[in-house]
Amino acid sequence: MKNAFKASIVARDEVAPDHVELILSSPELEDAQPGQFCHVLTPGMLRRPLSFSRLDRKRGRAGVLLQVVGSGTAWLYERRVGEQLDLLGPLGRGFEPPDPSRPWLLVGGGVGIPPLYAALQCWQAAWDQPLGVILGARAATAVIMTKDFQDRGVYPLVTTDDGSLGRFGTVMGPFLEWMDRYPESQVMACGPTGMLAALHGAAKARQGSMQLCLEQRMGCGIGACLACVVPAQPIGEEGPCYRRVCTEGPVFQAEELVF
Amino acid sequence: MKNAFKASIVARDEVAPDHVELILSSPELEDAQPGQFCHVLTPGMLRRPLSFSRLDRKRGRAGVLLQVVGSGTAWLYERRVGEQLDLLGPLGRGFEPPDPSRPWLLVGGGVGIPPLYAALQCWQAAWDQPLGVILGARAATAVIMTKDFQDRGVYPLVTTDDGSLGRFGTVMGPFLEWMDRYPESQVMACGPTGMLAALHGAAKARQGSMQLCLEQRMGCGIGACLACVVPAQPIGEEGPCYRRVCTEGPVFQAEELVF
Amino acid sequence: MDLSVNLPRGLRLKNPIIAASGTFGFGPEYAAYVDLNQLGGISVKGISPKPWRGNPPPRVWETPAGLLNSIGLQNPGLATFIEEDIPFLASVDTAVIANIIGHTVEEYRQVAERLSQEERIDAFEVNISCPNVKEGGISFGHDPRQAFLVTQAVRSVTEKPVMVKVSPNMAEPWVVAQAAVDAGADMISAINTLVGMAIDLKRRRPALGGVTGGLSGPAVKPVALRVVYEIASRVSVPVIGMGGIESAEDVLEFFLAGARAVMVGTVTFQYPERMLSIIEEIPKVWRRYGFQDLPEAVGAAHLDKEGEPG
Amino acid sequence: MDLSVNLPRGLRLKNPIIAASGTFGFGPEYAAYVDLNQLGGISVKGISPKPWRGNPPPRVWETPAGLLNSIGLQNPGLATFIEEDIPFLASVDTAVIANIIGHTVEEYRQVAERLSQEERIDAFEVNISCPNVKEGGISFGHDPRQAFLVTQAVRSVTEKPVMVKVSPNMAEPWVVAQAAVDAGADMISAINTLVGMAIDLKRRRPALGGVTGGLSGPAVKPVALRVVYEIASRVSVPVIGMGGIESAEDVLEFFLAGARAVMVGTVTFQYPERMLSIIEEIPKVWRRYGFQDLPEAVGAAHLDKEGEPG
Ligand SMILES: Cc1cc2nc3c(=O)[nH]c(=O)nc-3n(C[C@H](O)[C@H](O)[C@H](O)COP(=O)(O)OP(=O)(O)OC[C@H]3O[C@@H](n4cnc5c(N)ncnc54)[C@H](O)[C@@H]3O)c2cc1C
Ligand SMILES: Cc1cc2nc3c(=O)[nH]c(=O)nc-3n(C[C@H](O)[C@H](O)[C@H](O)COP(=O)(O)OP(=O)(O)OC[C@H]3O[C@@H](n4cnc5c(N)ncnc54)[C@H](O)[C@@H]3O)c2cc1C
Ligand SMILES: Cc1cc2nc3c(=O)[nH]c(=O)nc-3n(C[C@H](O)[C@H](O)[C@H](O)COP(=O)(O)O)c2cc1C
Ligand SMILES: Cc1cc2nc3c(=O)[nH]c(=O)nc-3n(C[C@H](O)[C@H](O)[C@H](O)COP(=O)(O)O)c2cc1C
Ligand code: FES
Ligand code: FES
Repeated sequence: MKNAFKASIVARDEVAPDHVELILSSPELEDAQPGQFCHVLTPGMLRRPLSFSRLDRKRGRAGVLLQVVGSGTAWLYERRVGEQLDLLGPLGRGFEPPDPSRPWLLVGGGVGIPPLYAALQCWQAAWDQPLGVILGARAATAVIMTKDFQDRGVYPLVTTDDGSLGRFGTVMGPFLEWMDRYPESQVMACGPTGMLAALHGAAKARQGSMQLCLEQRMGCGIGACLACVVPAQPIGEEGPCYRRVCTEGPVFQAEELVF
Repeated sequence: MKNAFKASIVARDEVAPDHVELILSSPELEDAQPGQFCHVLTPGMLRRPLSFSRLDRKRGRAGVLLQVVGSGTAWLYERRVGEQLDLLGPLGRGFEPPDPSRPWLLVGGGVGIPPLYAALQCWQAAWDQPLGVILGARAATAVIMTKDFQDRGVYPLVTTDDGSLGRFGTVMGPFLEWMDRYPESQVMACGPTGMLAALHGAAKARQGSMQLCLEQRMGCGIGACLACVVPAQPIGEEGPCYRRVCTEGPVFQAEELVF
Repeated sequence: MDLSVNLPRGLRLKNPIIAASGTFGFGPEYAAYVDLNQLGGISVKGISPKPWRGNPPPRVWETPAGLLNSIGLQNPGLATFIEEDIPFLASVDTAVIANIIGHTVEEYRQVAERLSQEERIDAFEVNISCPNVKEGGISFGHDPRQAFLVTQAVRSVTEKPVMVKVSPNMAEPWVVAQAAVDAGADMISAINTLVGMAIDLKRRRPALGGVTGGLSGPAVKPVALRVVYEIASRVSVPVIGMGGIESAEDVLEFFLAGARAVMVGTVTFQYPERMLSIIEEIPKVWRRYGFQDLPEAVGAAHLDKEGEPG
Repeated sequence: MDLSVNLPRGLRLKNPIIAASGTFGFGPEYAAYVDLNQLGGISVKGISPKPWRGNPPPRVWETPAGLLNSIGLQNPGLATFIEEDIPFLASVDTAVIANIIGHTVEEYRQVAERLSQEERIDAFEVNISCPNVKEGGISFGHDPRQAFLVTQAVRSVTEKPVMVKVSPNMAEPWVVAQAAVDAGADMISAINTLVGMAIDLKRRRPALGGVTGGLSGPAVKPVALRVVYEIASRVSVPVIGMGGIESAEDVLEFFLAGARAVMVGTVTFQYPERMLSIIEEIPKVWRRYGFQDLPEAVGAAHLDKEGEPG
C-alpha cells in the first residue's frame, strides 16, 4: 500500500564518527515534510524511527542522518548505495511553517539537528527576518551539519558540553541571549529530552511560540499501539494525559507538553 | 582449546540438487575417524552435527556433505570457498575398523551415505574379501556419491523409493540378497531411522556383525546435556536405557540398540 | 481451499487470521497499509467504561525475538469508541471483536451491555489477563472464581459470542479457562503476554515506565503453543490461539495444538502487511503438510490422534 | 577489579559466573573446551538417590532465540556420582554446587545427607522447579508448603550453603522463594525453565518426546529478570540469577535486578568458551556503565535506589 514502500539508497556520507547520512529515493517521499519521520525496517523486532534530514521533494528524495547507538543503527550504518530500505512513511505531524513576519530560531542538539536543517531548507527562501541557528553536541566529533547550514548562508552558533568546539556548555546560554534580543522569536527545537525540557521551561516565561520535535520509543509508528506517548496537556486528576509522538507529534507546540 | 576451532572451506561442490559438499581444512582434522562428526556453528541456537564425508588426515582435511532441510543447512549451503566454519570436533565414536578376513557390506540411505564413503576410503586398501555397497535414496536426484565409490572401483547397487534410478524400493531387497550370499558379512549402515530399524530387525536373525551410525537431535554434542539419547540395551523395568549418540555413538553395534 | 471458520453463536470469519487486540488500534490506523476487508477479524484495543490513562513511558522495549510492552490499557473509553470508531468499523467487511476491560466485574458488564446493542460488534473478547494493570487485568485472570464472575456478568447481558482471554502467567491456565467456560464463555483466546522486564543499563532503571511489562513476539511462541495445547485438550469450546505468530507455518502449529483460529500481534509492527501474506500462504502450507482443509488440522498433534502420516 | 563473590556460610566464588545445572554435565565433558579452574563455579546435573532414566527423545528443539528441552533429569544416581565424578571434580579448583532432585522429600534429604559428607561439594542447589518431571520437580516447586518441607529436610542434614531453585511457571514465584527462606535456605537461584512446547509439522506431533519441555535461552531473559527483580526485592537472602545470559551486559542486567552471581546455561552449547569471555569482559562492562566493583551494581535498578546517574 501507499505508505509502506522500499526506497533506494542513492548516496551515503559518513558525516562524523559513527554518524552517516543516507539519501533515499522513492516516489512516496515526494510528500515528506520537515519534522516528519520514516519508520525503517531493521533486523530487530521493531522498526527504527528516523527524521528526514533534507528533502528534495520534486525528485522524491529525502535524507536520514543517523548516529550509531545500538543494533539497528549499527545495521543501518552498514548499508551501501544501491541497497534498499523498507520504510513506512512519511509519518507524523511535522513543523508548522514559520510566520515570515517574526524572527526564527532553530535549536538543535545531536541527532536532533537533521529535522531542523530540513525545516530551514524548506522555508528559508526569501526569509528577511532575523534567523538564528544554535547547535549543541557532546563534543566536537558529534557536531553535524554545520557545513550544510553554512552552505545556505546561515552560520550556526555551536556549543559543546566539553568545550571542544564552539562555546563551552549547553545551548541554553546562546538561546537565552537570542531570546533577550528577539523576544518574539518563533523557536523550533529538536534534541535530547533534557535540552527540550530546559527550553520548555525557559519558554514558559516568555512570549513567542515554540515547536518541539520529540523522541519516544515506538512500536507501530502509525498510531495504533499507544507505545510512543509523552505527558501532555491537559493535566487531569491522575496527572498529564498521554499523547502519541508518532501521530500527534513528533512536533508539538511547547504549550501542549508537560515536562 | 584443542577441540573447538575454525576450519577454512577449501572446496565446495554442489553434488546434487540441495546437496553440497564442503572440504574443510584445519590441523585438528588430522585426528578425524570415519563415522565421527563435527558440530558446526550456524546462526541458530544450536550447532548442527555433520558426519565426515571424506578424510585426508595427512593434510588435515575433511569433507562434510549436507542436504538442505532447514535454516542451518540452508545457511551452510551458502558458504563459499575461503570462508571459515566454527567447529567442535572430531566428535563421537566412529566405526570399528572392519575385520579383513570377512566380507564387508556398506548400506547407506540419503545423507547417511557420506560416513560410509569415509569408511571405505579409510579401510579399502588391500581389501580382498567380498565388498558390497548398497545406496538408497528417495529419488534419482538425491542419490549422492556414487561416482566417488566408482572412482575407487566399487560399484554401488542403487535403490530409489520411486524407482527413478537403480532398483525400485528400499535397500532391504539387495541387503537380504547379499546377506544370503555372504552370511558372515560385517555390515556398516547409516541412514534414516526407518532403514536402520529394518536392518536391525533383519540382523537379529543372522550371524555377522552390524554397526549402525545414528542421528539424533543434539544440544551440546559433547556428552554434557543428555539430549541426544537413543533407546539402548539393557532393557530394564522402565524400558530400554538411554545412551548418547554424541559420545557413545553415533556408531553403535546393532546389538547395543533397541528400535 | 475454504478458509472460512465457523465459531459458536454464528460467528463466521472469512479466514482464521484476526488482528490481536492492542496491536491494531481500533481499525483505521492500519487501513492505509492493509485492506481490512481481507482480514478474518479485528480485535480492537481494550475498552473500558471511562477513559484509561495508561502507564508512564517508555512503553515498549525490544528483547531477543520478543517485545516488552507496558501500555497499561490506555483507551479513550466506551463513549468515544462508540462515537468515533464504530462508524469507521461499520464501513469495513470483517468480524469486529470488542476487547473489554474493567476495574470491577460491574465495569466489564457495563461495556458488554452497551456494546451488545451495537450491530457492528460481532463478538466480545473479555480481557482478564493483561499483566500491565492490577485491576482489570491479572487479578481477575489468575483467580478462577473471579474469572467465573466476570464471564458470568458479560454473559448475562449479551447474546453475542463471548471469548475469554487467558493469561499464561500461572501454573494452570486451563483452570481459569474452565471457569470461564463454566460461566458461559463460548470460546477461549490465549495467550496474553508473559510478565517480564528489562533493565536500561544507561539509566540504571527498569527500562519500562511501568517497571514490568508484557512479553510478546516469537520468543513466547513455545509458551503459547503449550497453553493452547493444554486448554484445547481440557475444555470443550473452540480455542483462538496467539503468541509470536509470524508465518503460515506458525498458524499451522497453533492449529495442530488445537486452535481453530489465531490472532496476530507483534509481527504487524515490523510488517504491517504480514497478516495478508499469511492468509495467502495458508492453502499452500496446509497442503505441503498433507492437510486438505482447515478443520483437518485442528488438534491433529494431540496424542490421542493418529500421527506420523508420512 | 575484584571479581570474587562472598555468599552465605563461607561460600566464596572466584567470580560470579557459574555453569548452570544440566547444561554442563558433571564437569569433565567440557574440560577439553574450557579451563574449569577459571569458572566461578559449576552446578552439576541434578542428582537423585537412584539413577533416573529421563524422557524419551527427541529431547531438544530450537525455538526463536530459545531452546526447548525435555531431558527429564536423566542422571546416573548418587552412588555413581560419588564414585565417578567427585574424584574428577576434586582435581578442579572451582566451587562445586550439587544440584539435587528427588521423588519425595525423603529422597532430597538422602542425597543432601550423603553429599554433605563430601568435602568437594561446596553448596547445594535444591531443584524443585524442573518442568520436565512431575515428581521431583514442579509439584514441589509450585506449592510453598512443599517447598518449605523439601528445604527443611535438606537444611536438617547439612551445614553447607543451600540454595533453592525457583520455577517461573506460576503467578508469584516469590511466595515459594520466601517459603524456602523460611525453611532455612541461604540463597535462591532463579529461574529454571518456562514450560513450553513445539509441534513438529512433519510428524504432526509434539516435537519433544516428553510432549512439553522447558524453555531456556535469550527468549526467556525478560521473564528471568522480572522474577529475579521481584524475589530480590522481597526476600532477604542473596539471589543467583539466570535465564538467557549471553554477555557481560546481560550479567550486569541481572545484577541491577538484584542478583549477586549468575548461572550461564544454554549459550554454552553454541559457544563452549563463552563463560570465560564473559568473565574477562565484566570489569570493562561494569566500568562502562559507571560501576567500580561488583557489589555496587547489586540491585541498583530497584526503584528505592538512586538512579539516572548520567
Ligand atoms: C521521531 C523520531 C525521530 C528520530 N530521528 C532520528 C534521527 O534523525 N537521527 C538519529 O540518529 N536518531 C533519530 N531518532 C532516534 C533513533 O530512532 C534511535 O537512535 C534508534 O531507534 C536507535 O536504534 P538502535 O537499534 O540503534 O538502538 P537500540 O538501543 O538497540 O534500540 C532498541 C530499541 O529502542 C529504540 N530506541 C533507542 N533509542 C531511541 C530513541 N532515542 N528514540 C526512540 N527510540 C529509541 C529503538 O528504536 C529500538 O526499538 C529519532 C527518534 C524518533 C522517535
Ligand atoms: C551424528 C550426525 C551426523 C549427521 N550427518 C549428516 C550429514 O553428513 N549430512 C547431512 O546432510 N545431515 C547430517 N545429519 C543431519 C543434520 O544434522 C541435520 O540435517 C541438520 O542438523 C538440520 O539442520 P537445519 O537447521 O537445516 O534443520 P532444522 O530442522 O531447521 O533444525 C532445527 C534443529 O533440529 C536439528 N535437526 C534437524 N534435523 C536433524 C537430524 N536429522 N538429525 C539431528 N538433528 C537434526 C538441528 O540440528 C537443529 O538443532 C547428521 C546428524 C547427526 C546427529
Ligand atoms: C503493544 C501491545 C498492546 C497490547 N494490548 C492488549 C490489549 O489491550 N488487550 C489484550 O487483550 N491484549 C493486548 N495485547 C496482547 C496481544 O493481543 C497478544 O495477546 C500478545 O501480544 C501475543 O501475541 P503476539 O506475540 O502475536 O503479539 C497487547 C500486546 C502488545 C504487544
Ligand atoms: C538441556 C538442559 C538441561 C537442564 N537440566 C537442569 C537440571 O538438571 N537441573 C536444573 O536445576 N536445571 C536444569 N536446567 C535449567 C538450567 O539450569 C537453567 O535454569 C535454564 O536453562 C535457564 O538458563 P539459560 O537460559 O542460561 O540456559 C537445564 C537446562 C537445559 C537447557
Ligand atoms: S508507536 Fe504505536 S502509537 Fe505511536
Ligand atoms: S548432545 Fe549433549 S549429550 Fe549428546
